[in-house]
This record gives sequence, C-alpha cells and structure tokens, in this order.
Amino acid sequence: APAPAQDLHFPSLSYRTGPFGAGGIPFADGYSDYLTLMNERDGGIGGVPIRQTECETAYNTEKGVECYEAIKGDSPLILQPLSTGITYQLIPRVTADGIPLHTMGYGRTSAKNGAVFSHIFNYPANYWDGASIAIKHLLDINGGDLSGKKIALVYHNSAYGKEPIRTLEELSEKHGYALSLLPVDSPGQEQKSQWLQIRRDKPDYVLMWGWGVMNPVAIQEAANIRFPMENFIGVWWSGSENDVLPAGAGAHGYKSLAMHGTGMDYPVYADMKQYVIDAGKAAGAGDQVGSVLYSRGMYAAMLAVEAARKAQEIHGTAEITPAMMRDGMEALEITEERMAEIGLPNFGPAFAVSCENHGGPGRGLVQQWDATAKQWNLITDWIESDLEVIDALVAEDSAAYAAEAGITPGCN
Amino acid sequence: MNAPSPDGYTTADGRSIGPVLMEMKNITLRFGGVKAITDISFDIREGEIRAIIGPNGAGKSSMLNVISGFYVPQEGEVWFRGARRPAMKPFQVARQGIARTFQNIALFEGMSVLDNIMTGRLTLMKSGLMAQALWWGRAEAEETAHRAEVERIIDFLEIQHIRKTPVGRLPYGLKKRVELARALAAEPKLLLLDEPMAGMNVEEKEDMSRFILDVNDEFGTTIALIEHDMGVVMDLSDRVVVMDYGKKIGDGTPDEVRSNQAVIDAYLGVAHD
Amino acid sequence: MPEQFYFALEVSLNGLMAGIMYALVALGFVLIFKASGIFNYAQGVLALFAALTLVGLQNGQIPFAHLINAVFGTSLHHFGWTLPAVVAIALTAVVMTGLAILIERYILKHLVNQEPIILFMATIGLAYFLEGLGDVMWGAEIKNLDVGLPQGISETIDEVTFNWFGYGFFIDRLDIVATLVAAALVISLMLFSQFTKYGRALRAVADDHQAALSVGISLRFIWVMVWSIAGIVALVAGIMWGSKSGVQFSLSLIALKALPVLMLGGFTSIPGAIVGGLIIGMGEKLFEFFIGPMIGGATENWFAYVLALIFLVFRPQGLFGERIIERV
Amino acid sequence: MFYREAGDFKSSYPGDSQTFPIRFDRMRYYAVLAVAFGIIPFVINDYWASAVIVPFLIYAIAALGLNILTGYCGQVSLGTGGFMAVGAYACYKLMTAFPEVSILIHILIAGGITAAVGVLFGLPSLRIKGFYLAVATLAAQFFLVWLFNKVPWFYNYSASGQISAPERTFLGVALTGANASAPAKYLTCAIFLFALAWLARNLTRGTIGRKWMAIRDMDIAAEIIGVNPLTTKLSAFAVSSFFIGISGALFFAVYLGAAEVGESFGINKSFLVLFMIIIGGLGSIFGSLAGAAFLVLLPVFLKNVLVGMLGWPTDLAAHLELMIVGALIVIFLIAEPHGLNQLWRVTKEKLRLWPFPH
Amino acid sequence: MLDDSPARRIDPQPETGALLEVNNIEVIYNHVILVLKGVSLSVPKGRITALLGGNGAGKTTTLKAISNLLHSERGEVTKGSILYKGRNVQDLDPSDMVKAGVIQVMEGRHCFEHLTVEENLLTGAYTRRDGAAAIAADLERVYDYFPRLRERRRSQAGYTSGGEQQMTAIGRALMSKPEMILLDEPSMGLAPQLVEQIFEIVRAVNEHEGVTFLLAEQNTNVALRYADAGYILESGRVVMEGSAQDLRENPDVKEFYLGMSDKGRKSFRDVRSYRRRKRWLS
Ligand SMILES: Nc1ncnc2c1ncn2[C@@H]1O[C@H](COP(=O)(O)OP(=O)(O)OP(=O)(O)O)[C@@H](O)[C@H]1O
Ligand SMILES: Nc1ncnc2c1ncn2[C@@H]1O[C@H](COP(=O)(O)OP(=O)(O)OP(=O)(O)O)[C@@H](O)[C@H]1O
Ligand SMILES: [Mg+2]
Ligand SMILES: [Mg+2]
Repeated sequence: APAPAQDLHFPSLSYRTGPFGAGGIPFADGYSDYLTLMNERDGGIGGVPIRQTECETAYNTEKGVECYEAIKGDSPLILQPLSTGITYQLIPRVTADGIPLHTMGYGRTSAKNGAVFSHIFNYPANYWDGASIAIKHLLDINGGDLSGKKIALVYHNSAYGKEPIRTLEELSEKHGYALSLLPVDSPGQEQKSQWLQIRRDKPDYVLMWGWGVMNPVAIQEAANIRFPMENFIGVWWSGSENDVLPAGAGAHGYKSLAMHGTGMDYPVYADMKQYVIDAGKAAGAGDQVGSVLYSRGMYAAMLAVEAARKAQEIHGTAEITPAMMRDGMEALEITEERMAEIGLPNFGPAFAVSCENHGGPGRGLVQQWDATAKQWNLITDWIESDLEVIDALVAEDSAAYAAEAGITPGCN
Repeated sequence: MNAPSPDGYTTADGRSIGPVLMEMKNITLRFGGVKAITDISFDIREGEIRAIIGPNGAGKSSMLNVISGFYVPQEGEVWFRGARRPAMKPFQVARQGIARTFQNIALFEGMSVLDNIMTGRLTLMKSGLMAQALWWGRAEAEETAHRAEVERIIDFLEIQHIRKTPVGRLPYGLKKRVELARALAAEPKLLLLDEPMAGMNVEEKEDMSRFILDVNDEFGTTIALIEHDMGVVMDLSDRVVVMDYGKKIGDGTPDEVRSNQAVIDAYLGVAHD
Repeated sequence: MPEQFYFALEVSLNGLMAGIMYALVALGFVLIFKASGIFNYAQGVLALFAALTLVGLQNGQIPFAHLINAVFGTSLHHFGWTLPAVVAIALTAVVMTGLAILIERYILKHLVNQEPIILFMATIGLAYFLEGLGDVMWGAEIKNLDVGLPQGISETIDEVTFNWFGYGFFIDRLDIVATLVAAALVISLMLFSQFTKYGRALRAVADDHQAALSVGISLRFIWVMVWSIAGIVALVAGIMWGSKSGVQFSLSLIALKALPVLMLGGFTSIPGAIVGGLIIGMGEKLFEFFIGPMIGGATENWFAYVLALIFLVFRPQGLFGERIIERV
Repeated sequence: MFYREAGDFKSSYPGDSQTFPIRFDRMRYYAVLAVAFGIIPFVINDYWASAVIVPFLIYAIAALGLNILTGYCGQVSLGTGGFMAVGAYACYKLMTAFPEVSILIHILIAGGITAAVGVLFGLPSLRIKGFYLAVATLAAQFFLVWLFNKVPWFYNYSASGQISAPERTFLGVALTGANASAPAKYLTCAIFLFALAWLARNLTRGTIGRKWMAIRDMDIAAEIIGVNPLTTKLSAFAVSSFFIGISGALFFAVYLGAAEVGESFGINKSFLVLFMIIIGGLGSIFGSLAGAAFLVLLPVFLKNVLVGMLGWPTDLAAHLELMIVGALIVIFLIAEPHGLNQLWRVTKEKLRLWPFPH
Repeated sequence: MLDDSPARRIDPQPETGALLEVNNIEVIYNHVILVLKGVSLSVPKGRITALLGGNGAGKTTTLKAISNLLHSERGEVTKGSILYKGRNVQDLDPSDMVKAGVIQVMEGRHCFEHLTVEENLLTGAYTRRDGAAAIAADLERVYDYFPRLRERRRSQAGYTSGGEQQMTAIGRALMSKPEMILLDEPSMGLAPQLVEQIFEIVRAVNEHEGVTFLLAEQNTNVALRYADAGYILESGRVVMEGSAQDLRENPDVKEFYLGMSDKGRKSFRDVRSYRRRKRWLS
C-alpha cells in the first residue's frame, strides 16, 4: 500500500473537451469548487488539506486509462470518471490496485453488490433505480395502473443507453405496459426517424436515456412533433439546462429524473460564494454555478468528503490511504441532519452504505422544466425504486460477473 | 517478299520469319460516338518486327490495347497461335506471353528500378503467400533465381547504375528503357512497344534500336512496334501496317509502304529517303 | 392502407429534408474537391468553427477569454454588447474568408502537387487545429444559436394537408428554410462554376496542379476563393445545424453524415450533392422507419453508407461525378 | 562517419536483398532488439506499459496492417476500427467459449476471422477506387460497429453490451485481466509485433509485395502486365485485416481489458491508424512503427508538459494539445510529405555524403 | 529528310538584347539531388533558342527553374540568378510569370483530363484581359493550326490520343498570348508531318508575333533547323553553345546528336555495337 500522504489527493477525471464536454464541464466545476471550499473554509478534511488534480479524458476510454495509470501511484482517494465506458475499464484495475471508485448514477449498475464489487460504489442511485423511479412516477400519475399504456424508450445506442432496458422489460411484465425501443446513434444529431416513429405510434410516455447533443435534439424534436412534454421523462443525465434551453419555449413541461436537488437555494452557496467564487478560486470559467450538473458534481464531492471523514473516524488518522477511504465509503452514513449541517438540507436522500449494498437507497426525484422562468422545479418527493425487481437483477448480473472474473463473492 | 506463305518467309536481310502468331480479324472499336478502329485486319508472324504507323489519333495505341485485352472490340476476332482467343482479362492475356510497354510510361513510380523489372516476372513466379510470409526455402530460392534473370536483363540494357533508384526520379529516356526491361523480363512471345523512342535523341534511339534488334535476334521474340520516327520504322521493321482515322490504309514491307500514295498523303507528308 | 401510405410519404418527405441538411455540408466538400482535388476532412469542423464564431460575435464574447484569464489571472468574459444576427453573420463571413487566406498561406501553398492522400491528411491536421482553436477562442460549453430562423412544425402544412387528406403532415419549418437556402446556394454555385472562367479554372486545378500553374492560374487565388466560399457554405450549414441542436463539438461530426451523400452524388458535382442528399436522406429514413424496428434500429449511419456503396458498384464515380479516366 | 556503404559489398543476391544491407543499420537493429527483449521487460512499470508502450505496440501492429493495404497496395481504408472490433469480439467469443485453449491461439484465430471479414469487405475495391473506396470502407466501419452493438450474442448477452476480458494465463503468467503484470503485457504485444513486422517485411519484399505495389502505383498497367487485380487486392485485404484483427484482439484483451464497440473501435480509431501510417510513411514498415510511436507519445508528452510541467488548466491544455497535434501534422507534411520514414532516409543520405553537402 | 533544309539566315549581330538571362544556376531536388551544376543561358528577344541534350541532362529542370515550377517538385534554385527583362524573377509565382509573359508547355502534355479540349485551350487564356472576342479569335487560330483539335473539341482531353494531347498543350500555351514560350519536347509523340508542322507554327508565331522561344528538344535535327542558336547540356552543365549553324556543323554534334557519319545517315539496323556517349566534360 502507498505510504500515507501529507495531503488528501482527490483527482478529477474530467472531460472538458470532445463531444460530451458540455456535460463534463459543469460537473467538473462543481466537483472542484466544493473541494476548494473545504480547503478554503475548513483547511481540508480533518485538518489535512485536499490536493486536487485534474486529468482530461475527453470521455475517451484510452485517455481515461492513461489518466488512471498516471495517478494511481499518487494515492488517489477516490475516482469518479463520469463515464460508463471508463468505469468498465477501471473496475478490474481499481479492484486490483485497491482504489475506490464512485460512479454516481452511472457505470455498472450491478456494482451495487459490494460482495462482488468490493471497490466500486454507485450510491445513491443507479440506472435501474432510475428506470424504476420513472415508471413509479408514471404509476403515480396514472393511479397505480399502467396496463395497456405504451411507453417508448429513446436511448443513446451505447452501453450507457442500454442499461435500463432489462429493468424496463421486467417492469413491463409486472405493470403491463408495452415497451418500444428506439436507439439513437451517438452523437445523435439526427433523430427524425425516431420521432416520426413516435409520432406514428403515439406512445403515452417517452423515456429518454441520452447524453450530449442527443438530449437537446430529442427535446427539440419532441417539441416539433408536439409531443406532450409532460409525458416525456429523461434520466438524470438528460435533465440539465443545456438540454432544454435550445428548444426554447417548446421544452416547457419536460421532465427529468433527479437524484438531488438543484438551484442555488441552499445555505452552502453562501460559503461557496464567499470562499470560492468571490475569491476568484472557482474552477473553469466559473459560469456554471448552480446548474444541474454543477450541483451533481458538488454532490459527488460532498459525498466523497463525507466518506473521507468517515474513514478518518474509523481509522483514527487524518491522513488516510485509498484503502481506508474504501472503508469509509462502505461505512458512509448520510443523515438528514448531516445534510443540513453541510448546508444542503434535503438536497439528497439520507442513506447508509454497507458491504451488501454499495448502491444506496435508490431514491430519486422528478423535476420539471419551466421554460418561462428558465428553471427546474422539483415536482415530487423522494420516490423509492422497485427494489424487489432491481435487487434480483443486480444479484443475477453480479453473479455472472463474479463467475466470469473468478471472484468469490463475500463480505469480510 | 510477296504474299508470304503460311509457314513464313525470308526477309531481305536473310532472317527467316515463322508462321502467323497473332491475327486480328475485322476489328472494330468504338468509344461512344468515336470510332477508334474500323474493320482492321492484319497479322503478326513469329519472329517478325511488325510496325504500326499512322497519324496521331489514328488508333494505333488502341490497337495495342485490343491485343493486350484492355479494350474489348465491338466487332472482330483475335487469333493467337492458331486459335481464336476467347474473352479474356488483360492479366490472362499477359500470362499467355504477351508483354508490352506504354506510350505514356506506365512504370510503378513508387518502386525501385529493380522491383519494377521484377514485376515483369510475376507471371513466372509460383511460390505461395505462406511461403513468402515466412521466407522459407522456395520463396527465397525463387526470388534469387529470378533475380539472376533480371540482372541479366539489367546488364543487357545497361542500367546497372540505377538498379536501386526509385523510378519516379529517372529521366524520361531511362524510364523508357526500364519499361522495356520490365517487358523483357516476362520472357514474352510477343512484345508490344508503343513509341519506345519518343523523347530520345539520335544516339539513344540508336541504342534502343540495337536493343530491339538484339531481343528479336537472341530470344526470337516477335515484336509489334508503334513509332513515329520513320527512320527507325523503316530500318527496323519487316512489315508495316499503316492506319489513318481508324482504317487501315497500307500494309507491306517498308519499301512498299514508303511508296504507297495513300500513306504519303495521310502520314509521311513527303516521300522518305 | 392509406395510413401506412401517409406515414411512408411523411417519412420520405422528412427524409428528403434531412437529406438537404446533409447536402449543405456536402456542398462544401464538393467545392473544395472540385477546385483542388482535396478531400477536405475539415469541412465539418469549419461548420463548427463558423457557428462558434457566429454565436461568439453575436453574444459579444471575448475571444480567448479563458486563455487570457488563465495566463493573466484576469476574469474577462464578455464585451457587454450583443450584435444583430445579420451583422454577426456578415462578420463571420469575413472571419471565414480570413481563415481561408491563412489556410492557403500556411498550409496549401506548401503542399502544391502532392498526392491526394497527403492533402487529405493535411486537412485532418487542420481539423484538429481548428477544433482546438474554436474551443480556446470561444469555450467548449454548449451554446444556443438563434438567428431568428423559424423552428418547429409548420402549422400551415399540417392544417392544409389535414384538410386535404385527413392526415396532417409534419414538416419542420427549419427544414423548409434549409431547403430554400440550399436551393439558392446550389443554383448560384452551379452558375458560378459553369459560366465563369473561374469555374473552369477550378476544374483545371483539380486535374493537375502543375499544369494549372503553368498556364498562369494562380493556385493561391483559386484556393483562397474556394476555401472562402466553402467557409461560407460551412457557415450556412453551421447555422442550420446549430439552430437545431445548439453549437458544440458534435457539430463537427455532421461531416460523417455528409460523406455518403458526397460519395453517392459524386465528389465533383454540385447538383450531385443535392441529389445524393435527397436519396440518402430518404433512403435511410425509410429504412430506419420500416426495417429498423425489425433489426434493432439505429441503422441510419451504416445504411447511408451501404446505400451509397450499392450505387457506387454500378457507377464508381458516383451519380454525377466525372468519369474516372482509365487509360494507358 | 559510421554510416558508410563503401566496403560493404554484397556478393550474392540474397545478401543484397536482405533487410538491412548496411552493417551499421544491422547493428542498430540488433541493439533495438536487445533493448526491447533484454532490458525493457525488467524495467517497465505500469504507467509506461499501460499508458504508452503497450498501446504503441498494438497500434504499431494495426498500422503495419493498414500500411500493407494502403501504403503498399494503395487501397485507402477507413474501416480499421471496425476490423479491430472484429478481432476483439472474435477473441472475446473464443476466450469465453474455449477457456482451456491458449489465449495466444485465440488471438491468432481472431486475426484469421478478421482476415475473412476483411476479404468480404474488400470486394467492392474491385470496382471502387481512391477516396470513393475510402468512404465505402466506412460502410464496413459503421456496419460492424452496429452489428456488435446490436446482436447480444457477440457480447454474451451482458446487460450493457460491454465485453470484459477474463483472466487468461500462459505458462502460469497472467496475460489478460487485472492481474496481468506490466512486463507480461508488454512482452505479449512486443512478441506479436516483432513476429508480424518480420512477416510484413517478408511479404513486402517478395512477389506478393511487388504485386501490391504495382496495383498501388498503376492498377491498369499492373493488370496488363499480368497482375490479377482480384486476388492481389483481396490478398492485401486479407493480410491487412489479419494484422488489424490481431491488434484488435490485443487491444481488447491485453490493453483495455474491457471494451464497448462504439467507443473503443469507433471511426476515430480508423482515422488514428490512418494518421499513423501517413505521418510515418506510406509503404514503409519502419514508418508504421514511427507513426504509431509519434501519435501515441505526442499527446501524452504534450499533456505532461502542459499540465504537469506548466500547470495549465486541463481543458485549456487539452484544447492546445489538439491545436499542437494538428499543427504538427501539417508541419510534418509540409516538411516531408512522405513521412517520418522519408525524413529518416534523407537524413541517412545526408549522413552518407557527410561532410559533403551533395 | 535529313539533308539540310532551307537554312535560316542568321543575323550575325542580334539587334535586340537578351530577353532572358540565366546566370550560373544550380538546382537541387529534395535537398540532396544536385541536378544543375551551373547553367548559364541567354535567350535573345524574338529568337528561337534550342536547348539540347540527352536524357536526364537537365533540360526540363532548366525550363522549370525559369518558369518557377520547380517548387512544386520539391526542387530549388540554390545558386545563380534568372533575369527576365533584366528583372530577377526567382521569387515570382508561376502565375506571375505567365502574367509577365512567360509560359511553359510542360513535357508529357499535362492536359486537364476532365476538361474538354476546348476548355483546355480556354484555360490558356486565363490571364488574359483583352475580352472574349479576342480570345475567340485566337481559339479559331489555334484550331486552324491544329484541325484535328477542332474535330475533337468536345471530347474530354483525357480520352484523346497522345498526339492530340500534345497539340492541346501547345495550343493552350498559344492561347495566353505570351511574349516567350518555354517549349519542352514539343515533338515528342507526334507524327512526322506534324512535327514539321509544329515547328512551322513555332516559326510562324515567332516571325509574325515576335514571340521568343526557348525549346528543349531531343529531335536535334529539326530543332537546329528552326532555331537560331542552341545550347547543349550534359549532366547539368552547358557543354557547348553557339549559333544553330555552328552547332549543325560541329562534327561531334553531327555524330552524336544528328546521327550522321561522314557517309551521311546510316541505318539504325547497322548500328552494330552500343555506343558510348562522348562526354565533353565529366
Ligand atoms: N522531382 C525530381 N526529384 C529528383 N530528381 C529529379 C526530379 N526531376 C528530375 N530529376 C533528376 O534530374 C535530372 C535531370 O532531369 P530532367 O528532367 O531535367 O532531364 P531532361 O534533360 O529534361 O531529360 P529528358 O530528355 O529525358 O526529358 C535527372 O537525372 C532526373 O533524375
Ligand atoms: N478510352 C477511350 N475513350 C474515348 N476515346 C478514346 C479512348 N481511347 C482512345 N480514344 C480515341 O480513339 C482515337 C485513337 O486513339 P489512339 O490513342 O489509339 O491513337 P494513336 O494512334 O495511338 O495516336 P498517337 O500517335 O497520337 O498516340 C483517338 O481519337 C482517341 O481520342
Ligand atoms: Mg498512341
Ligand atoms: Mg525533359
């Protein structure tokens, strides 16, 4: 194991260029700003300063691997690549190297099973939770009955986009809706045929698993064919300002999932403004503060910081190693009080991580775009995913992985 | 030589010419509206140097292309070694023993002189892909054997000094010589030369003539030759076909052709020598 | 079954319109290929660069702000003015012309008479460079482009067709604009290349750089001219595509949608770009719409290429391309 | 000074056609081999292996393959990514279906399968030429990617369509999977590269190589002098795809360990490998290696300088990196359109003449 | 055809000065291949000057150095100077050279394959500014010179025969109304009566329009009949120069370039051994 560091190394595998740069920038900014805040305001975590490094992956797996290899010897406490593709590369590597990987709302869903994926965490929610939450939301609006309804899934034709399909299929059996699948090739600039199909088939609801330019184009096309926007729900990666703004008024009423709150109505922003933004220490261009993806980056950093605190606490040392960090993450417990203390009351769900469950509570929210006010509004309370269905799928998929990779599942 | 017998004839300088090697029968070739060749028949005999002459655009090169199988005439038949030639791809024609040079030099510019000449022997090489990949026994032995042959031709044409030069850099005349070497390397029965001496000065033409005669002498190669230098044509060839606007306007020994009024009008301009 | 028929018709119409959008990009390729035999891979990036510049100018962004801030620790972002669309478009056209001059000066001039693949490679280098430059100059975040083009379903067509057929056709107004603009572009470019001596010079240059030089055609001038026109065509394409999806990196990838169009129409033919676009657009949409669902969808990318390939097997130079001269 | 041909006469044709006719070149070649197999395996660490050297070796194989097709046979292909995917997926299916068979054999068979697919997609080259062919090969690229993405059998029905390489050993040493050590990965790739480069060298200096080059330089003339265009072009496609298939298999199994087809074998791969051979030098084996080294190393180098040494923000550095790579490509082409290989040759020619200018 | 044609009367003292002056130029290709090793020429205005020499002597290179087309072949003039009308023209663009009145007909035709014959000819008029009527008139004149081209005017040049392409290339140069034409091997691949015809055209253009010619030619015989003066190049050096008359009478030239021995022309068949070219300089 690497020697204890003088500081806490939080690398950021970000992408500020390439086809998905528009999504990567705010996330990376939020991630970095929160860590900067910790340093500026608290002098680090537990008295040890945070050292941030950033490595550009351009959403490209090879560059991601290069970044990983470059930093892995430098005691990185936690990695968050914000890319399902890179996550898949890193899963075996981090496990072998003993570095924890946090993929919040993306990556490999079955990593929820900590007995197989010892170093991978995907709390507070994953894709399958997302799919289930969306269906739950639809159930709610439909008085608990979706039978006979038609639901279409428009998805990014990649590993990422395909993730929810299994879940949605399982759920369609359970709830009796008809599911149709409409893949969109990356990057997704042209979606005429998909949306004409939707226009023809007139599904009751459209779900979307999109990323990058695919999102605004889909929303634009939906508006073009006058698909009722409130029946169009995107996953949390299809719910940022960038996605809805290009469609202008047409996007009004579009919904997306969320795994945390948004906007700047949280006390933490007072400190953020004081210590980071006004101090000229904001990351990037500093113009993303408060946006959805910025909030997500900040949330990711916040959870990482909390896990680090936890690790310091269990191991009784402030200078933690990646292995200790892993333990901290596995023992992480987020309570509502703690969230309030941090200055993010009710921003995310309360949950506790355990070896059996690296995936958190699987709760989410639904937000809706108000095109006139140009802001997202949360329209539901926390929605629980259908763990009965999902846990079975997780068990099945993680068992398959364990068999393939020769891992004996177990919690120590 | 009048009305050669089927078995051949004897030339003025005493060489004996064999039976018909290749015969073109009523060839007509059109490109859209352009009639490049109209109903032309002639034959080439074994061991002969046969010239094809005519004004620019008369269809001479097209005729060679028909012989090499690159152009497929709309009408007419090609007979080779006493049999009618079926429809064939150019590379199959080459494998029958017909090699040629081109009017606009068609060397492989990216390769060295040596490699270019070696390509001439492709039709004779047999080793398989695997053997070559591993460079085992047969491939290397074969390579060496053919290399020896090629070196002989290189010596013969006196291009030893440029063996390893990429042909792209060579001056025009040398390129022509390399092209000739490549054609010779194929050990053809019939060698087609399209203006082999264009762009050469007298001295070089003399050299080239010498080579052509020697090939003809030494290997008994039959040669069909297109050339605009009347001196060369008249001196070298045994028989001459004259074309004009795609039609045949004369055929016979150099002397006959030289005095043919139609030929003088269409091509020579003035009586030559 | 009239329903099905109407669907097919609607899909075809929309396919044609999508094809026009591809053709807008393909046009730029054709121009440059015609004029220099260069297969300009950077055309897509040119469109991105043009769109970025347009938005930047319109919003009064300070170019290179991020770089300046990083180096000098300043915090510059905007000049604080916004420009009317027309002015911004005109200025962008000027920028594209300037870019053409620079490209000629620093790249093409030095590559006269090189093999096509080398020139192709150079344009890829250029594409990289411009991509980086665009980002450094204007920032990589997604931007909205609004020059006041209408968007969304055309109500008129919807209503009229509904009254006539009992089925309202969906046509995007942006597509209608694109069609009109493309038609205007194609006609003017065709007139230019058919009836001016520059048009002839363009084709001469494409055939043989050296010979063109030897008759006194200034490659430099021709190239600057053509690259400027291609830059402006790229601007048009950038505006159309940018209005649709916002301006960001992926815009440069539309080049990949233009390639099958180009190949089908012929690399050297201006009307070919349009006809190719129409065929590809309609073909791929119909295929995706009717066959796609059976085989899992997302077929458009490869189907466009396969369609073009099928045409090429019968006409190796594309529908309207110049015959490939094979002689010895 | 050392670089002299004089006194280095050849007395036999095999001697004259050997790979490195000049003594000094030969010595240097042995030195490179000694370093590659005698020193590097003992000093290589994870970073150098995973970030630089292994990708370099693998790309070099792909570049060799493409160079055979494009550089030697003149058929421009943009399908490299797709063919690499064929190699990768073939290897994955073989690895999971026949776990008891050696991974090395799987890799070779994957190459063979790719060769077959390559021949299939090479058929249009008989009609279609030049850039039209280049664009047509994109059909292969997009179709193959789509196929591997769409048909679950290829990825063993995994939820996301990703494939991950299970651990496979050779003589008890892990070559794939997370436990494969840097030297093991390095040696696997290095041995493949060495063997394939040797194969490529043999092929290109013999009959088949000359047929390829003849087709490249002037296909009509080649046909008229007796080259069968069908078999020649298809053999180039086959050999090239064999190489590319192996590189794809290594890329997936040894280097990445997991792959998603659209992301790992997308169109960008095709372009990248094409750049390599153009920058390195078309029709040159050394050029393929040089080009691969250049394009793998340059971005890493630039990143380390800009971010690591100058401390610039990563995004700025990434954008500048793009600009610099782009500019360098152009500068290189202007300085020497025939690539690094030619640059090297000219340098040698100068050395030979040294100290005289001409 | 080899006995002396009506020899042109040569003014012993050209009344006009040199239009083009090449002073001791050295040309290197690809930074390493030294091709011209100090060539000096002087081309008097209104005259026909021939540049003779064997294959690879450097004729084409000299012409390209003058027309500035060398750059596009990765060649450069490393020493010496080229003066046209007393002005150093080395830094001009090839197109500026054409504007200045110097046009080159390249060796090996170089027609624009995809353009029709007529379009090829019209590109020759690219730099002209004297109106469509004048251009049309000149086009007619070219067709009168080469009737074969009139017949083929609508065909793509790539599909015309070698000779037709040669005519097109020469016609194209004439279309630019130049002051000076650099002709590289105009007779190559042309039928004999056409060779005479082309040289007649050269002479006519020279006499009636005062166009100066510098022509590189292998066909020494014809070239020296039509030229006023000549230079002989060997391996990148000028080895002999003089009036056409002098050259024609020089025994070495006679033997090596005109193929004549004391007994007149001998048959190509009689050349029994390969001949070593005599070098005037090594
Ligand atoms: N692009 C080039 N690169 C390298 N060497 C060249 C190049 N062009 C010509 N050379 C060399 O320069 C020398 C002179 O060539 P040049 O073409 O000027 O001769 P030439 O007198 O015109 O001959 P020819 O009568 O055959 O046309 C030759 O040895 C040739 O190999
Ligand atoms: N592939 C083709 N397509 C169209 N026309 C052609 C083609 N090949 C030749 N021609 C035409 O056929 C005629 C004969 O051409 P060919 O090349 O055979 O003439 P040639 O006798 O060799 O003339 P030269 O002495 O000038 O080389 C010419 O008018 C030419 O334009
Ligand atoms: Mg001919
Ligand atoms: Mg010459």
